[in-house]
Amino acid sequence: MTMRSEALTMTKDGRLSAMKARFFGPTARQKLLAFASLVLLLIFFSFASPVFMQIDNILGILQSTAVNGVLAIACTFVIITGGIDLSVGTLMTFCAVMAGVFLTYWELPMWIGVVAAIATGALSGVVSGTLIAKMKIPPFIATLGMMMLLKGLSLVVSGTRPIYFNNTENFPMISQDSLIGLALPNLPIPNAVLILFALAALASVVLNRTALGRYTFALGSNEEAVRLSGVNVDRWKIAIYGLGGSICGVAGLLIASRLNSAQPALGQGYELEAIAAVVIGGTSLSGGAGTILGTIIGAFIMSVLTNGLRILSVAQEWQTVVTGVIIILAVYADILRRRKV
Amino acid sequence: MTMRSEALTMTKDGRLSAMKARFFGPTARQKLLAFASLVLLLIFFSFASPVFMQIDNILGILQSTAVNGVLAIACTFVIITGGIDLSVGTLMTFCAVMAGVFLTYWELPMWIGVVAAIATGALSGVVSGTLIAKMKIPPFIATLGMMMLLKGLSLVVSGTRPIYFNNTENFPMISQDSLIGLALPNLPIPNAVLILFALAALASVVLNRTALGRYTFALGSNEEAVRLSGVNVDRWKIAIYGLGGSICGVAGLLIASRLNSAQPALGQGYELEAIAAVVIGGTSLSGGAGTILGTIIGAFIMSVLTNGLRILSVAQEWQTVVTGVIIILAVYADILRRRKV
Amino acid sequence: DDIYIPLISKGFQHQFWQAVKAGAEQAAKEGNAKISFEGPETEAMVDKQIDMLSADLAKHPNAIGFAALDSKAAIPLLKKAQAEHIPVIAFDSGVDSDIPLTTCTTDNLAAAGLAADKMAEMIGDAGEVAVIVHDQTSRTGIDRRDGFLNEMKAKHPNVKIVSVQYGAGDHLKSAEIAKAMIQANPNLKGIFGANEGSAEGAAIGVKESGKKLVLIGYDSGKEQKEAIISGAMAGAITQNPVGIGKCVVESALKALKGEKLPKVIDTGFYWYDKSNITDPKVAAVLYD
Amino acid sequence: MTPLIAIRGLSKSFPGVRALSDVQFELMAGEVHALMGENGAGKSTLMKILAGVYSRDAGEILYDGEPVSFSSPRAAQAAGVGIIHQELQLMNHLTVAQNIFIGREPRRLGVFLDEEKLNRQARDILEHMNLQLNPRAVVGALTVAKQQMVEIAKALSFNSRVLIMDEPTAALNNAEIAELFKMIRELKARGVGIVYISHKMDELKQISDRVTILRDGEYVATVPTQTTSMESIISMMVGRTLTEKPRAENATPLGDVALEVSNLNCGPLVRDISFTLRKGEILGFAGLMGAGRTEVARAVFGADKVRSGEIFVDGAKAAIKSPQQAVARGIGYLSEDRKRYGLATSMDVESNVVMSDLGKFLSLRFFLRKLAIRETVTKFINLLDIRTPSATQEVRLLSGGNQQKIVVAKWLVRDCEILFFDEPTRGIDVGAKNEIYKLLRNLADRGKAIVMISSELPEILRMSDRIVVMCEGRITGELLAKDATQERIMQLATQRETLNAA
Ligand SMILES: Nc1ncnc2c1ncn2[C@@H]1O[C@H](COP(=O)(O)OP(=O)(O)OP(=O)(O)O)[C@@H](O)[C@H]1O
Ligand SMILES: Nc1ncnc2c1ncn2[C@@H]1O[C@H](COP(=O)(O)OP(=O)(O)OP(=O)(O)O)[C@@H](O)[C@H]1O
Ligand SMILES: [Mg+2]
Ligand SMILES: [Mg+2]
Repeated sequence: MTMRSEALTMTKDGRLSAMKARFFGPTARQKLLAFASLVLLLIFFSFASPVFMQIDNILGILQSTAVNGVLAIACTFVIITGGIDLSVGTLMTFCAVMAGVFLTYWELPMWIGVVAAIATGALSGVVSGTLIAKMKIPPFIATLGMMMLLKGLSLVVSGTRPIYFNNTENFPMISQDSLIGLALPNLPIPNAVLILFALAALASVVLNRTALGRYTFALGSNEEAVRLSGVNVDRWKIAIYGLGGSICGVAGLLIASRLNSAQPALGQGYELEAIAAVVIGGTSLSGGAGTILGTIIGAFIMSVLTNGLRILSVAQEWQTVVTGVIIILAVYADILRRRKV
Repeated sequence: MTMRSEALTMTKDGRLSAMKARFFGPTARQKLLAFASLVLLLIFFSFASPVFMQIDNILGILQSTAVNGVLAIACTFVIITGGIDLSVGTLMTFCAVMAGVFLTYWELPMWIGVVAAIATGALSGVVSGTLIAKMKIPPFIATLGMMMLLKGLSLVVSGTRPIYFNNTENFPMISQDSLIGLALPNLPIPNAVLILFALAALASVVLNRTALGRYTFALGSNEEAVRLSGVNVDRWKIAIYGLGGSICGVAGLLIASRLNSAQPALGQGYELEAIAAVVIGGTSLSGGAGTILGTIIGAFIMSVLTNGLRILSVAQEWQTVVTGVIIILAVYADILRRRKV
Repeated sequence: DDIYIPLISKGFQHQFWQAVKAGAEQAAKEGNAKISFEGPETEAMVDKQIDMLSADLAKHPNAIGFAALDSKAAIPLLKKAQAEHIPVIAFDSGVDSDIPLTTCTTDNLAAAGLAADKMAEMIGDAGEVAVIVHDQTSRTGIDRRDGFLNEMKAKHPNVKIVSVQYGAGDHLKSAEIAKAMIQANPNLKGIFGANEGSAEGAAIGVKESGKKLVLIGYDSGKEQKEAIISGAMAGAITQNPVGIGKCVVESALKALKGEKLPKVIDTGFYWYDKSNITDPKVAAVLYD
Repeated sequence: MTPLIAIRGLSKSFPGVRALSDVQFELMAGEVHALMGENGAGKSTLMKILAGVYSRDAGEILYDGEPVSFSSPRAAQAAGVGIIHQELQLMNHLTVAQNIFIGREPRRLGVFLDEEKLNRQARDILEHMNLQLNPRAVVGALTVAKQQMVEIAKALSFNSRVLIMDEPTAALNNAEIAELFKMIRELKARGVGIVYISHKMDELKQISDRVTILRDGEYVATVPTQTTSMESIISMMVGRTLTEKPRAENATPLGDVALEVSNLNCGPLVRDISFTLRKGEILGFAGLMGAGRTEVARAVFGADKVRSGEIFVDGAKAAIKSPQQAVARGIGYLSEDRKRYGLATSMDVESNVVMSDLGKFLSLRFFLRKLAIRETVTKFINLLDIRTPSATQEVRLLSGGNQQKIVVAKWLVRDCEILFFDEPTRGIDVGAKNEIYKLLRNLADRGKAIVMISSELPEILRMSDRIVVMCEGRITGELLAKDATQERIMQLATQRETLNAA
């Protein structure tokens, strides 16, 4: 059983990455080296615990990566511009709460809730972007302020209690059911994971093949030069933060669907995890460089690490210590790799 | 009564700021405009609540600024170099825990505990600095990793329980007693506040009148140019992080002395508050510019705001919202001011 | 093979949870079982708790102890446990479902109600009172707050609650909140701190403000015990966390042996003050 | 005929500086109009106002006789006014093609970028300019010279009616300059009006029709180039007559060997480099762009990791692994890219000048001696005639040429025995250039050993006692000053390895 599922996972991973390599732009091959840390972790935990590579646990890891992965994708755009977004966690929550308001309080159809969550995210992103682009407030502070603002608003709007999606029967499906499982009953990969990968592919296309992506890199490289080239820098910046916000809306839907509720107090602290995933994935905090594939790998490094330490029943305080050390080492590995290449 | 204490506070403030203006370097006069936001808040809360300007409450605000103010001073150095330190909060806790280990577990004399806390901070700062300078790990990630590492270590070392300073009778004096109160019984300003101001003055001297300070600015302005000027950039950077760490050690002593215990689970979240204070005070997150006076004002803006909202019994969720908005506005005000000058 | 029972709690850094852990470890030792104990950093992190539950289920444990942050969110995983015939023992607050074989719990609402009665008694059944709670959204926070508030409203109409604020269980924040409350309400007669950090922080705040007022705490802890002995704190409610921990593991072991369990096991709560703190029955449930 | 651009009564002040006052300027279609003036005269500021980067305080700008006021570079560009900035404004992480077409990317289906077409168009432009540049090359990895080419290519690609070139040739060699001039003539023939700013006086006669001269932010005169002598233009610029002295023969005999480099290897551009440098000598390093002169200097200075080779200072073997060690051994290096490697631009003049030798200005090895610093800095401000409102002005607010002088001052303060000057006069006006020449000569006379890297052959010929010529990372020859000619140097500078083998 263990052997079979192990093999299964490996080929899946192999195929996936091959697809991604073709998909995620020309520097992808080089970036695949970022797998090294991930593979090392996987190997270590497989040897350390027979449970780790079992299909159930792998599915658990995949599921637990979804939310952080999506948030990390949102952060990737912003970080490539040389900015930062500390509000992603609480924005996710606020979007979930807004979905709850539309679906549970107002009893509207599910698709409206989905649209509302994403629109809320986009709107909040546009506000952050405007603060940054028009009012010249440093991204760190603008999004820190937004983080607090949204945290408060989530509590206000929800009346400080969770909103349950009892009226919307299909809501949990968004994240928990498995479309793949219908076709391959042995591989009930939850939809959340599909959404993560679909979003990653989409984000990769946007980043590498559209004007928005081009300006994302350009702004991070030299904003003044872009401005002097006659590009409407402010508008693009706002658009990028808006895009990031709408991706947070997707994260909000995923987490709400997974918990079948909007938990208004949740969210703070998630931003650091997302940013860590982005940087572990090789995106530079000083802007101008980064890939979605790297981010996804970074998110997996984080969740594999967390899961593995749990599986080994490492004492929780030591888990924190180890996670801190591994984050540093993973980024260091990435730095060494780039120095060599 | 209200009137009198108000007048009292105002002249005190006036004298203090006059002293500071002379003390804190040539750009100080210009920086005094940063007071604007603070004064506005003070005026608003004085009108909104008769209680706000009472001497007891003012003393309370002063006391409550101490820890965040000291952490913000630590952050100021690092931020001026263009770096960031996310570990200040948990480092403070770890230093407090180490003080507890020396004083309560090993029953050593108080001064050893004080030295131990500050040395612990310096050591941890040196580790962060080394990760950043030698291993080229971005400050955000290096200190995020350290933040987690230290959080875990605090729990490990303390055995996940508070350490009480019962053996060290004079320990609470560090923060709570009032040297000034001995001379002026009407003005029992707690020692914590004295320590804050003394540290601020010292930090200001270091920043403006020493080689370390000069390199702090220079590193933030153009690190490569400094390196090519033949300066040992790595050594200075490590020294700056070390200095920041040792200041966190002071914060650890202040909080431990105030709570008469080292609370190992506390600390996360304090870093964002400290960074917010620094930036509100006009220090640029991109490095190269900043003042200690500004940071202190920033810290007071934060604590006045928190205290005022509590005094008004504003609902907690709205407190969060308002704080977020005010942080953004305060920084915006600073930006406008600088644009005009 | 050893029997393995993971406990997923609501937190791990607070003394309360550490005491639950200690109780569970004690029972596990007696019953020759192995346990692990894990909980998210804050009681808001519902999804992290679900991840923990998921990882623990993957270990194919013999039984599971679970203190749900949000019981509805955990139901899919609990169903999975049921399908795999893993007995689930709920603790602290109940899981809204019939999957758990039993729930080791205290009635937080009633316990906080008792705190309200004591408070009213000590301030002469009239006057202003404030409440410092550790969390605005978690079950324990809500229950303790509402238990206190409802009891006052129902039984002590002359006692006015002037402020309810939240300090995240952080000693420093709670101390600042207490000071601000005292400042804003000069006639304040009492403060209720709804968990260890809130109560101990409040004690510091009260001490610094130099006022004398009735402080009632919740949970136990070295500082709190000393404050009660010294008179700085009038008294406190304690649950029996060690008992809860024991109850979880013992119930799980019983379930594995096929014994039938009652739907709820009340581990009880106690009022303790200067007068009864050394009483062996009370002392047994205190911890630090 | 209405002028394409007419500027009247233009004024502009920055805090503490009156950059322009009542300036006028006129540009006809099909004209190359040179704008001349000393460092800080206000040339760049004037052009930035025209291009919509800064707003003006007073005055008017007529474009085709219509008053205009461009609120942004975008507006100016849309109206057909393009500019090549003095300081490179490129996105280092993007490719050449992406830089050229930033903001105007060809698209498919309205959203997707057409990368093929982008690269094709870029290649066309580069080929038209006769540039050996791969459109897919990442700009950050290019040399300053090539980056400058990218800037030019970008500006040309706009098909502007007015094209402003602010020191476009500062980083180019003669062949490249010739190529650029060819382009300019083509544009001129198409009726484009070109504003040309340069400190290289010889270029004026070659390319410009008229010259407008600014001095200290004020308009001095506009004269036709052909009928005006160079001397009178210079005297209008500096307000006095300059006498350019021919190369002074080295009066003092050369001293001992100060620096010996043997078989130095470091990357592809430093291959088997050996040379000696004597006290009191100015050793010129000549070569084409990309020859590796900068890399040699950086390798000796410890800024890059050396693969192999030895360095002897004063006859003793020196292990130099970092700039710090180099400076400790008395070696200084003035980088060619002042903004990136030379200056902390957000700091004030004072801090920059004492940066490399702060130790000298400390008491108790820790506290700054502010008075001593101020004194020294004031001395150098006067010595080098640095135009700054005060010693505490932020460096980024100074004009390009004055920034360069601050880099020079920084190394003069340190008083190194061996100095590498990498393009020391880039962007410096004629008057100041003379000052720097005098200074270099002075230093040499005082026994300092100097390496001067320069792409301007006249400068090399005028200043050097001995000339080393590099090509593709190797030293291809060494000439004594008396044997050196431009032709001889160019021959060595193009002596490629492949040709050698054949
Ligand atoms: N943004 C600014 N803020 C303050 N002062 C400025 C600013 N830009 C330019 N100046 C000042 O305005 C004056 C004119 O500068 P400008 O750059 O136009 O000179 P320039 O003629 O181009 O000189 P160079 O030949 O050295 O490039 C200088 O004194 C400079 O210090
Ligand atoms: N940062 C860099 N990264 C990669 N390659 C670089 C970098 N800087 C320079 N190069 C390469 O080094 C080569 C030569 O550099 P450089 O032009 O500085 O030499 P040089 O002889 O000093 O020329 P110049 O006359 O321009 O000073 C260029 O071909 C360029 O590709
Ligand atoms: Mg200029
Ligand atoms: Mg060069």
